[in-house]
Amino acid sequence: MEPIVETPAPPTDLATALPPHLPGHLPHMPTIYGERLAELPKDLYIPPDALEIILESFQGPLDLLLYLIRRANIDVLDIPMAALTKQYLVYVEAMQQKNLELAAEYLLMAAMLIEIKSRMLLPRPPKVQEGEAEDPRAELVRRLLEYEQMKAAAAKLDAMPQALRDYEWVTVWIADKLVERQPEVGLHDLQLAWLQLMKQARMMAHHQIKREELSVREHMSLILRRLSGGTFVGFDTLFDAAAGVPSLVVSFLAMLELVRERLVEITQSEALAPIYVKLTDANALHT
Amino acid sequence: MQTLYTPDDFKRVLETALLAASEPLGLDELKRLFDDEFDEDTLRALLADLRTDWSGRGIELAQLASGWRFQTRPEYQPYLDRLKNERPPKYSRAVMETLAIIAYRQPVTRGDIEDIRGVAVSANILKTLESRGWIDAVGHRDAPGRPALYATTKAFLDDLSLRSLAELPPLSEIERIMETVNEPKIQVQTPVQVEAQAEAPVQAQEQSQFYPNAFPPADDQAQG
Amino acid sequence: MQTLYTPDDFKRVLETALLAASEPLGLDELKRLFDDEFDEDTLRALLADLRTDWSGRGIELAQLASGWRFQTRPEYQPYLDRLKNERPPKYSRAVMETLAIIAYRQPVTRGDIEDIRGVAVSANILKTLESRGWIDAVGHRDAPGRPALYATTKAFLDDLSLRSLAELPPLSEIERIMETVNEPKIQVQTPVQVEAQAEAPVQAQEQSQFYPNAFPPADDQAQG
Repeated sequence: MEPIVETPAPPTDLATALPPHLPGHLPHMPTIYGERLAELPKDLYIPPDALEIILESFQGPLDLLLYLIRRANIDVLDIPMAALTKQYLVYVEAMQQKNLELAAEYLLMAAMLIEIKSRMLLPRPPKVQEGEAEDPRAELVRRLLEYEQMKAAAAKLDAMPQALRDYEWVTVWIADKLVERQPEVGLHDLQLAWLQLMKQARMMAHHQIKREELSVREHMSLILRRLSGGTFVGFDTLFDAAAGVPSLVVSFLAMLELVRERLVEITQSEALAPIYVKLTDANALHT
Repeated sequence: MQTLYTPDDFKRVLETALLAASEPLGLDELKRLFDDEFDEDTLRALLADLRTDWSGRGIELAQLASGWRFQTRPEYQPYLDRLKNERPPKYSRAVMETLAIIAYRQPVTRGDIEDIRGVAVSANILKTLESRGWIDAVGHRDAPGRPALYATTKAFLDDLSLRSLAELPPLSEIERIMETVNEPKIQVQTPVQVEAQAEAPVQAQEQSQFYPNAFPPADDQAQG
Repeated sequence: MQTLYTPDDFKRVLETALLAASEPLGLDELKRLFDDEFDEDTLRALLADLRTDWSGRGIELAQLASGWRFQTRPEYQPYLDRLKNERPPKYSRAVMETLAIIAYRQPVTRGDIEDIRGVAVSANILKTLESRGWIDAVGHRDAPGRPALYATTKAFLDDLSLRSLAELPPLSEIERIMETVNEPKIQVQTPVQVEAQAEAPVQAQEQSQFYPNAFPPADDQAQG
């Protein structure tokens, strides 16, 4: 068992050392076998107001133990169980005396510490497989180290820039969210639509239509548009000589087609007089 | 904390605050940004300067009734639309087939379209295409009921980046595609009437009465 | 619609979309912005270029777990805070420790967290982290009661400006401490995730000043 040297600390020392976020420097610590050891005085002076704050700042028994260990600068891998247990119980008793709501975990830990301490007093039974004694403190140390690791990780996470706390997202107003989106149609879509029609109609397929004919029909639409006023339009004004001969021919074919489909009528008062074109009466009435 | 010395530094803070804000920021708030070190005139000058800095970008600094805010320029909306998760709207098959028929066979009446499609064409379909500005009535056929003749418009050509209808894919090419697509190869009969239909739409109106069930009418409901 | 010719034009569209986006944009979405005209390398080059353009401003282009996003630089936060009426959430140590355990040991059950912390974990702690969108239940352990297994989300990485869990600050190395001591030999389990952290950058030096309530920096003492 480790030798324990009890050093009464001045009452003020505890008060200053208690805030858990301060590194635990205890002055006048004796050094035993090259290691500094420390223990709290038995007659603890705990400022009544401070206690609650201090105890509440511990996240649990592991946190309290770590604080005691680090504060006394004890090697966590070689914990003097008697001293630690004593100090721990002082805190727990203080909590109970102050009628603080003590989490069950604190009492469970107290029992565990006492149990380890008593096992330390017994000769260690050799382990069968390894032939090496198992330290009764092993599990406690593992838990302390793992918790300490996670505590440090939590501090590191908290130190990282965090959205909304340390920086903000940029989301610029989109000016016209309300514009209705129109379907996009490409040539391919038209082709596809026609393909569908053809598939449907394959029993009567073969809509072989020449490219020229399409132009003829386009010109039919153009001429109808020009005549949409309902009045007579000069025949020659419907042809654009500058467009070239092929265009003229197509326009002429379109005109013939319109006449054939009785969409327009062509009039000439006498031979060699100007030729006029207008929509057929029925047509014009409704445009 | 960034320390501020020059007017550029102040503009930087203004810019950052305005870009991060979710609401327009009024002059009072902008003043608070600098612990009320500046008067409104100075702030206005900085804001005007900032607005100039952003000219020619996809975002502009706009002054609204409730304050200043950055907002996207409408010219960039089409790009932003591409990011929207919702699937782009699509015209139903009925609309597309009607459009194809009008494009290739114009000028055509509703009856012509119905003949080719084999099903009734609802007024909605034509209205959809008319309100898009892609088709309009260019006249009326001298036939019973004087049906309107539909043709495609210049806007249609523009929206499809065509200079003229002649640039539409030739139907022969489409047929070739169909032949390669259809496997096994389908023997296609060539009824004489069809040619007549293409050439003489007037007669086609009666034609449909002869084979009203020639086309599966289910398509419209299924796709529309 | 703005027509695009030069790389600057493309950058302008990228910038506009990224500034207006309410979520980080992934490469797939950015590709869609240009109708998939660009491959990922081209986009990455444009993004890197854009990031350089914004260096020295109050806003930076950050690459996060779920994509790219503009965010304000922390140096400017004190100014932005002046506009805020309420303080941003500050999480308690209990919440941060729970988060750390989930982040580094995921997937874990509430029982696992309680084992490590040595105290009961209140439902509120998990609810706080869930409602922030930082953790969620990814499954259930095949054990009595089928407890939920918690893991961190992409939003957690995004909110901490991380691209992946491998970028989390490395854990203090407890196994190194173990090696220095021969007696007594203590078996400490080394979690699998620790391997990933070896590559991650070390950036925890200023830790103590950001975390005033931290206990004495235990790592230093333990190793020094």
